[in-house]
Order: sequence, then structure tokens, then C-alpha cells
Amino acid sequence: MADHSHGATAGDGHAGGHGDHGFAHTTPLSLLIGILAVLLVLTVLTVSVTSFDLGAQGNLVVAMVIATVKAGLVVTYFMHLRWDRLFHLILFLTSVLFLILFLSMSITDRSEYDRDIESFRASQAQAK
Amino acid sequence: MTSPLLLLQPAQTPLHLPERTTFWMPLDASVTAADIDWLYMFMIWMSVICSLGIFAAMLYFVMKFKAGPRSANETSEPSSEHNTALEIGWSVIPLLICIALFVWGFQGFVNLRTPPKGALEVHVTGQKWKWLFEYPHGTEDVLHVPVDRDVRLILQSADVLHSFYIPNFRVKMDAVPGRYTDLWFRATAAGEFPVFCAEYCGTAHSDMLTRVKVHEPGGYEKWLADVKKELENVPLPQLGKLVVEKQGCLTCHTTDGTPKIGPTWKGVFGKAEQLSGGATVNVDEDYIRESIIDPTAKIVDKFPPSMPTYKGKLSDRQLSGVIEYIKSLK
Amino acid sequence: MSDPTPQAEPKSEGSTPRPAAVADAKHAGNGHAQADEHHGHSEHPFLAHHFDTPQQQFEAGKLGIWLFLLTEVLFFAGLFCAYTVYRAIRPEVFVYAHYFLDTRLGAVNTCVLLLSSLTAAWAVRNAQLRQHKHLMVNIVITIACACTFMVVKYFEYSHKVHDGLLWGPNFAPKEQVWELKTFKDKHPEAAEYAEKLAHAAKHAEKAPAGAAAAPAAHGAAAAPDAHGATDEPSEPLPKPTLEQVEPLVAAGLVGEKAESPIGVSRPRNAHVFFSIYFFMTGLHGLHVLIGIGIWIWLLFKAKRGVFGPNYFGPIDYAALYWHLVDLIWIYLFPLLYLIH
Amino acid sequence: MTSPSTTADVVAPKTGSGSDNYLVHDKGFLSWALTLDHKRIGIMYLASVLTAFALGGLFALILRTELLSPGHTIIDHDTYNQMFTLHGAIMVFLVIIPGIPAALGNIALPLQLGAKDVAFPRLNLASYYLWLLGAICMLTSLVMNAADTGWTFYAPYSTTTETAVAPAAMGAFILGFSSIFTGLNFIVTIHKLRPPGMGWFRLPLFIWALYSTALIQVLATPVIGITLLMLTVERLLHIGIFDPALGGDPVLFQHFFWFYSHPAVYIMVVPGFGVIGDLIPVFSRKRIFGYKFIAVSSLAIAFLGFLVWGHHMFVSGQSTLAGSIFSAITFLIAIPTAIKVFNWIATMYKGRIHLDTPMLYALAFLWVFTIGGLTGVFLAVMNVDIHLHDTYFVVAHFHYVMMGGAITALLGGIHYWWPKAFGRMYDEKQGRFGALLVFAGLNITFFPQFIMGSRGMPRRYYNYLPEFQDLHRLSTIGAYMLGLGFLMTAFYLVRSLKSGRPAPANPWGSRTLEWTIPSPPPYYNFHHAPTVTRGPYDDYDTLVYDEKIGGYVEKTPSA
Repeated sequence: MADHSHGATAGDGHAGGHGDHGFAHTTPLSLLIGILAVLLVLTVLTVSVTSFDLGAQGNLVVAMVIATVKAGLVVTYFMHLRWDRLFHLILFLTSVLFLILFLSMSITDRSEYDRDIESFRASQAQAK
Repeated sequence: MTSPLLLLQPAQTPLHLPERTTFWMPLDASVTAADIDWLYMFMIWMSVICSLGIFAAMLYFVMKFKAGPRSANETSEPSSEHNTALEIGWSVIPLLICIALFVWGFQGFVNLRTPPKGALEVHVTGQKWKWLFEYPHGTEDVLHVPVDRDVRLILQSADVLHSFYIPNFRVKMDAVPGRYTDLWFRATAAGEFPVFCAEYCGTAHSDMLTRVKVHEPGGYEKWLADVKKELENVPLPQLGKLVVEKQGCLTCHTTDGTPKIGPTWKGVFGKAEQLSGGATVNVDEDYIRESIIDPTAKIVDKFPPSMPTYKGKLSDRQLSGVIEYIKSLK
Repeated sequence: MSDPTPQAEPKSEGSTPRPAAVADAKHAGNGHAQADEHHGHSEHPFLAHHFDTPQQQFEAGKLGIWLFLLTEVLFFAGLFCAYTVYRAIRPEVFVYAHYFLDTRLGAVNTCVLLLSSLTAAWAVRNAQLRQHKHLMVNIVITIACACTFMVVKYFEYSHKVHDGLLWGPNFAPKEQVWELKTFKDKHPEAAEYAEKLAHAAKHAEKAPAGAAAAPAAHGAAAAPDAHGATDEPSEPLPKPTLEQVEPLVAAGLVGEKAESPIGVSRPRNAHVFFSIYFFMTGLHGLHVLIGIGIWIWLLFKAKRGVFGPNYFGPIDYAALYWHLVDLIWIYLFPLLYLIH
Repeated sequence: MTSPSTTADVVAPKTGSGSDNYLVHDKGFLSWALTLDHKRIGIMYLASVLTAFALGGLFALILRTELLSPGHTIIDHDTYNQMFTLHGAIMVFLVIIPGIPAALGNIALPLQLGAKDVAFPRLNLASYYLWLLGAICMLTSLVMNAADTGWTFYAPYSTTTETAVAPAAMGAFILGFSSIFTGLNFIVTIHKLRPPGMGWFRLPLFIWALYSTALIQVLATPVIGITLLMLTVERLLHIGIFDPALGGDPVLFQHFFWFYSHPAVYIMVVPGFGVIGDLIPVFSRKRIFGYKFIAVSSLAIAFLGFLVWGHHMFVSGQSTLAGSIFSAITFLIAIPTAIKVFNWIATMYKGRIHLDTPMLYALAFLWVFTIGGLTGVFLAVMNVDIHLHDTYFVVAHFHYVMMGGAITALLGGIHYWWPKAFGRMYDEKQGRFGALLVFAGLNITFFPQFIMGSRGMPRRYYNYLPEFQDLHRLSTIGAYMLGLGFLMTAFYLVRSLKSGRPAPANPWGSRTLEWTIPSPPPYYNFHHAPTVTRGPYDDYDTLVYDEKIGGYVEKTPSA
């Protein structure tokens, strides 16, 4: 995670812009509309996929894969990360990494002690 | 021979930690305590060596390299500002010590968290500001265990988080509402050891004290038999008085006429009580029995519906004992 | 005073008096660049005094907004964690509850947000190329899409409030899950069977109103495991086929996960789904409202034609924020609506 | 690595408080209330944080007085519970988390970077007002019926007690955003506003520490935001996520809470490392030893801090698997911390050590933080933690690290930058006496608590067993000494504002950029960013002490 190695060049703020037409990269319009089309198709796909049964967790995995592809498209093209500094991508991935870290530890722990909860509930149900 | 009743009454002597043998730790009275004490002392000595080393270096440098007044413009002698070997040295050595400590601590932890088979099981309920222990004959508010025998406590909480902590046995486990947690120990010394609540649980968190009475060999079974026999033939009102004290009823009700969290019992029997719904009810055996089994059925006006149910906790004889006791309060 | 590194633009020397602090109306919500209205650097009207070049100001704002998006992702991480823990522990609650949600409305909302993402990205392009009219049109479309999204959310919420599908103790669904069209379409046989079970249970409670209440109740539809037979004293139900029972068990209507051991009911603590549903979509909706506020503020700024190739930061950062709001919905939609 | 020293290319600093500095540039309340100048915001933060510290300290003294004897001494049960909750909440959320980053960071960071201001001045002011709003919100809880849940707000007690938990939780929620925006502002400033020639390894260590802290602030604080929001919604609407009766799970709340709160303790202490990292080379007049190792270990602590939150929950019902993972990683954090302490001490070797007040605070920090850090290892060992968890051993540990670490470093930083921020020198003799008093008071207050803790004295106890009484008495005496020490420090610092000797630009002979401009600095800081050609702690020998102004000036080549 530590991005200290990357570090923008010293005083990068002072690097000259490229002349007067501005420094930003303008995303071509056709690309934007193309990406929207793909996103809409993927949405339709993810909705229609639910009509088949793909095993216990199959549907969840497929839905998440499609959602991640859509998210990837939005992040690289709409959010301009493809032409942006690598540091911004590192930042975004760090946040996702910490989200996954938080989720995984909480679930691991919760599922470990879930049988205590179930046995407690079962015994309470009998006592009633 | 002390009267059997005293057996039932919690000893009135104030709670005390038994005399300490070492400076840091309370008297260790359980099988697993020795291991913890040993590791604790090992770490104490490691820390003393480590910190004395650092303080000595610090003070020595301050004395040796103390500068004169700033106007003297003394400059520090050139010395290296980087020494990889030294850096690696004081990274790897602490790492090795840490790994050793982790492994040692981990083994102890796993041992403490897996109760041995065939241990004597006692159900413990933590509720706001009282520990209750279920025994075959009924509930007690003092934990009685035999010496040199594995005991497994199955903890649950009736309301908020509590934490069952016996310093002398070096054991602690939270009582979490909505699930079971457990801890085990084997007492090696007979006697009485205090039990604290270590997880903050409200107003009287610091008064949620009880004691664990470790009986000599054979003493535990004798105590069980005595209490059972006692409960058979003690007159009902006295039995009721004991049950009321043990179950923690007096934390909310009173017997001297002043209302507390719950209504007072003085002279309540036979009175017509105004209920929260506006109706009135005559306080008779059935009303008291129903209010114990299902407290929220008929709540007296202007009192909170916060009484827990005692369904399944009191035997019929204990129930009628409580009713007789309330009747006797004129 | 020699300056070893070549400066991009000659800088006006001398310290001009500091402009009066223009407390821009920008609420502290997101951290994009602060643009002072007037300052020392003459040829770039929007360059803040402490930046040297518009590019430095833009990139500072870009890093700022990305860091803010980082905090948004982690802000929602708490909710995703609550969702994941409860779905991992009680899948039947989620299977049971998702029948109550209208997938069509969810899909419409997703498409609306994706469209608004396009118009947001397009608006950034317009700002860069100084196409002021297109810029304003795109912003208006984005606002319109956002409002449509909120309107659709309003319908969904009012439908749920009407049906009593709320959180915690006030969870009292009016119609049973097997009476729902979504359930009937997917599992027609299971719906009938559940009908019969409910009828039998009601019948069993009514019939022995007198003395022997316990045995009959006990007998009625003892919890059938997936292939168990249900012996029913009054008129024996035919042995249920797999398609009849399996969806009921999956949705926690019968079996040990159900609330009441007899008859057909709903999974224990089914309201947790709606607690999580309302919390997640509510917080997301709040972020959409904040987005609408920002776009309206930018609409006024765009009307004054301030944006150009050297100053389009605010549009870009608002668009990034908007894409993130869309990104969160891209994950919320399958997690809440497309449960199988 | 450092190129031959050339004089920093800034015009020789005008000594004495320049005619036009940031303090006198604009006049009137509005010029302060609506200022966008990072230095003024820093001063406002400093004043507010120290006021909150006084309030929190007052609660601490009342608690310690109550504990003079078991049972009732001056207040009753509930007031005691409310007091320790407010003492904890005020000290954590209002004082230590914003303390060094917002107060000292706002004053020193842009100056050390040779920048005119932080990247987002308005956001900087907004985060101050968010601090104020959060403080007001939390103090309404004080006025109403103060929360009595402890600063940890553990469910289900916090969701069922009738005290005003919602305002306190919402106060902390708002303070979270103030912390996020400060962190965000600093990261962008460090990335984008560095002067030409100042690469990442020429940054002062204070900047490195603030950078690591800012990363934690940005990555961890949102999770406490959502946790407190869920807690408040749980209290008001009973959504059943933390309430076991409705299917919730209290241990899940502890996971949510500690995922933020352990990184938060590094938000509190890592800036302290930064201040000490700046002080020791300056007052030993010697280049820092192992600069890269100290800089990178700040980042290592920041990252590892996120992986260990479960060591607060060994006995909370957390599974053994999760517990062992957390315990193992907790030991890894001891390594970078040890590296820092060893490198600081190595810096003093062969230096010329001037024992001014900031240096006394730095040495006090080293002493107290070593004890605090080592006792942390006790609590990381799983089976010993079973005995020590929720006892006074834990109270002593975190006070040694918070009071000894964060507050001592804060005081060291305040004394170090006092001449720069206010243009006045404080009285050196009283400063040293104050430092010794604080150091002594701290040790007398908290060391007995280690002993009480290992003997089994549980935490947050209003009534305790008689055999702990004499240790409690000793601790209370120490607490009064501590209070006296802080009072004395406050007294002579405020007095120095009026009657202190005018401060030269560089009283301590430091080489970081903030000392190359007059004190108090002009409102625009630097005409334009100075070009940096050497490290932050190089070439102390090219400075010479000028008796008249009481500070260091560049050694002119002819001399």
C-alpha cells in the first residue's frame, strides 16, 4: 500500500503545461458513448442471468463479476483513470483492498463463533 | 457445626484478595496460572533490561555530549548517519523475541480456550449487576466448585455485555447476550477468591462482585447434599426470603415500603393494585405467580416493564416459598 | 535572484495585497480545488494564490477528490460489511426478502444512473472544449436523471411502507411471500403447497379449540426437511415433491430457520434485510441528493461561462463524485435485487 | 546523498517581529473567524484543543479524587460513569486526534514545505468549524444527561441506556469529518506543493509522520463514521444490527469500532514521532541517524495499524483463529516502533546536546514511550492478555503511550514552534521546570496503575477492594502533580505572549525551511518557494549563534 516509492517528481507542480490549449486529456465522445452501450448491455445481461439457476453461490459470483466489470469500465474510462496518474489508481485500489480486508476478517470471525449463537438460540427455544 | 442456614447465606465477611506471594500477581490458584505468571515475569525482565539499556544510553549520551552555551558554537564531530548492519540488528532481534512470545502466548491461549472433556459444567448468567449460577437444586449467587477438578463455566448474559473475571485463576471471558461463551479452570487451592465484572455494564458495574468458594475434596458434594436437604424442609417463608436474595429480586423491589425500580412488597398482599392499563387487580397468589412467570402480563401503574422472566428458573416449591414470603411482609 | 529550474510561465513579481477571502459557498462536502475569484496571476483568472500553474491547481484538486472518493468507498464499506456478514450467516432471510423487491424498477434505476454518468463525463469534455451550451445541456440531463432516480426510489419506498416491509419491530408484511406474483412466477407449485400448509395450520388451530390443543398443533405440518413427509391429522397432504418444498426451505418459510415450527411462516429476524436495505439505499439516495445540489451549483457557474481548458476542475471533480455514486449503485443493485 | 551545502537562496531573514506579519496583518474578529491563512487556523486549533484538554483534564482530576477511597468520596456512581466517558471522549476525539496534526501541523507543515498555504485553504477552515460543531455536539451531551457508555460506545449497553448517547456519537461523527479533511488537505499539500529540489527523502521527518497520519485519517475515519451512524440509528429506530434481541451481534459492533480505533491510536502517536524526529537532530546539532528507516517506519506503522484491531477483543467472544492472526501481526508493529526509538538515540551519539525545554520533552517522550511500547507487548501476548484485559494495566499502558507519547510530543512541539508562531521566547527556566514536573507527575500517576492492573484491579471501577487503596492514593497524588505541571506551563506560555523576549528567526539553529523566514512569519510566508539543495538536518555547522538576537544566522563566507 505504501506509495512512498512512487512519489511525484520533486515540485511536479512546476512542470510546464503543454502550451495554451490546456493540459487536460479530453476523452473522445465516441468512446464515452461506446462505454455506456457496453454498460447497458451488461446491466441487461446481469438481470437476465438471474432466471437460470447456477448452483449454490453461482448466481452471486456471476452477478459480482458482471458488477466488477461494469465498475472497472466506469473507473477506467468515465473516471479517466486510464490517462491519469498511476497514483490515483493506487489510491482507489487501496480503498478497495481495505474494504476487502475489513469484510474478510469480520466474516471469518463471525462464522467461527456462529455455532455458539445457534446453540444458544436452540436451547432458548427449548426452554420456552 | 454452623447452622445449615448459614451454608445457604453468602458469608458476610467483606470480599478480599487472598495474600499475595509475588509483587506483581495475585495468589495463583489454578492450573493455568503458573504458565501465565512465568511468561509475565519473563516479559517483565525483558522490558526492564530493554528499557534500562535505552535509558542508560540516553542519559550517558546526554551527559557525555552535553553542549556548552550556544554562543560557543560547538559543532558535533562527524559520525556516520547510516549503518545498515545496526538497523538490521535491532530489527531482527526484537522480531525473534516477538515470535517466541507469540508462540508461547498462543499455546497458552489455545489451552485456555479448549475446555477439557468431562469438566464439571455450571451455567452462569450475568445480568445487570449480579452473577447467577445454576445448580441442580436451584440458582446460587456464589460459585461453589470442588478443588483439583476441571470446571467449565458456560456464560450467557441477560441484558448487556459483562465479563466474568477471576484474577486468582487468571481467567476472564465476556458474557455476551444472545450467545454462549465459556471458560474453564481447575482450582488448585481451596478457599474463597473474588470474582469481578470486567466489561463496563452500567451504574453498579463495580458492585457486580461475587466469590468463588473452592471446597476441599468431598466438601463440594457435602455442600450440595446439605443445600438440597435444607431446601426440602426449611419453612416456606424462609425459603422464599433466601430465593429472593439469591435471585437478585432486591435490586429492584424492596420490603420496607419505599418503591424502587419495581413496586415494594410491604403490605402488598391482598391490596388492589392499579395496573398500567387502567384496570385494577387484587394481589393474590395467582397474580404473584403470573407476574414471576410472565412479568409483563399485568404491570403495576407507573413502573417500567423491565423485569426479566423467571420461568424455568424457580422450582414450584421455591415459587410458593416466594409467595409465602411476600404474604409474610405486613 | 536566480531561479535554477526554468519556470513554465514568467510570474508577476512582488506580493500583491492578498485578495479578501471570498468564502465560496462551497460546502465542505468534497475537497476539490478552491478557486478564488481574483488573485495575483493575471492571465489565469481562476488560479489560487498559493498555486503556481493552473495544472498544479487542477492536479491538486484531482488528488483531493480522489482521496475524498477513497473515504466514500470506506464509508460504504461498513454497510457492505454488515450486508455480507448477515447474508453469509442468514442466506434464507435474503432469499425470502428479495421477492418483495421489484427488479424492474431496480434495473430502470441502474440504466438511469448509467446514462447520467455518461452525461457527466460528457459535460467534462464540453467544459474542456469551452462548449458552454452543450455543457449546460449535459448538466441539466444529469440533474434530470438524478431526479428520476429519486422519484423511482420514492415509489419503491412508499410501496414498502404501504406493505409494512419496514425494519426492526415495525416489520409486519401485509401479504405473505407465497402470495406474491414474483414468488408465484418462479415457484408455482411451491406457492400452492405453501397455501395448503397455511390453510392446514389455520384449520388445525381452529378445529381443536377445546381440550387437546397441543397434540393437533404438534401434528400439523411438523417441520418437513427437504424430503420428509408431512403427516397431517385432519386430511393428509400428499407427500410434497422436491420443487414444492425446496424453495420454501430456501426462503426459510419452513424448517428450523422459520419463526414458528408449525405451519408456514417467515424466517427469523427477516426484518434485518429491510434494515440493511433501507440503510444502504437511503444513504446512497442521500449522496444522490448531495450530487444534485452540486450539479445545480455548477449549472449556475456554467451559465457564467467560466469553464475552459485551463479551468474545468469543479466539473471534473463533480463528475468523479457522480461516477462513484453510480459505482456504488452498480454494486447495490445486484446485491439487493438479484438474489438467487 | 546530500550535495555540497550552498546557502538556502532566501534573503537573510529580518530579525524581530517584522512590521507586517500574519498576526497583525488583519485586525478584528472576522479577520480571524473567516481567515484562510493556515497559520491562523493552526493557532485557533491550538487554542481550542488546549481548552478541550483543560476540560478533559478537569474530569480526570475529579475521577482521581473520587478514587481516593473505595465507595463514595465526592460523586456517586452515575456521575462517575459519565465523567470517565466524557474524559475519554474529549481526550480522544477533541484533543489527541486533532492535536498535533491540526494545531502544529497547520502551523508548521506549509512553512516546512516553503509553500504559501495548504492545498485547500477553505477546506482547512471548514475542518476547523467542523471541529467546533463536533465539540458543541459532544458538550450538549454533557449538558443533557451525559453519556455513560465509555468512549467505546459498546453495544448493547449504548443502544439501551437512557443517557444522551446520540449527541455524543454524532459529535464524534462530525469530528471524524474534521479529521478526514485535515488528512486529505495534508496529503495533497505534501504531494503537490513541495518546493523545487525537495524530493521525498528531503522532507523533514515531521512531514513524513503527518503524511502517514493523514493516510490513516483518510482510510480509517470513514468506518467510525458509519459505525456511529449505525449506532445512533440502532438507538433511535431499532434496526437490529447490533441488538441481539433483533438478530444483531454486539461483537460485530466491536469489530466495526476497533477497525477505526486501532488505526486511530496511531493517528494519535505517529505525529508525536514526527515532532520528536524533528527535535532530536536540532537539539543534538547532528544529522539524524537512519533517516530513511525512520521515514519508512512511519508508513509501515500506518499500514500495519490496519491489520491488528482484534487484539482489543481477545476475551470478547472473538474466535481463537481471528485472535491468533491479530496477535501475530500486532508483534510486527513493535519492530518499526523499536527502529524509531533506537535511531533517535543513535542520533544523540556524538552530538552537541542542548537541554532546552523541547529537548527535555523529547527525552521524556523517549523514556515514557519506551515503557508504554513495551507494556503493549504484554497485551499482545494472548494468554497474558486474558488476565490483563480490561484492568488498570491497560489503562496505564494507553496513558503511558497517549499522555507520555502524544501529549508530551504536543508540548515539545508547542515549545519548539512557539517562537516561530508568536514571535516571542518563553521563559526557559520555567519551561524546564514545567517539563520535569509533567514527567514526574506522569510517572507517579500511571506506574502504580501497572501494579494495580496486574494484581487484578478491573477498569472503570467506581468502588474497589480496599487493598488497592494506597496505590490509588499514590496515583491521585501524581495526577495532581500532572495538573499542576500543565497549569504552570499554560501560565508561563501565556505570559510570554506579552512579556517574552522577541524571538529571532532561528532561535534553535534548525535547518528546516520554516526557520528561514522571520518569526512571526509574514502572512504570505515565502515570496516564492525556496529551492532546496540539501536534507532537512544537514550543515548545522554553517550556522553561527548571534548573541544579540539570541538566534542562529547564516555563517557569512568571509567570517
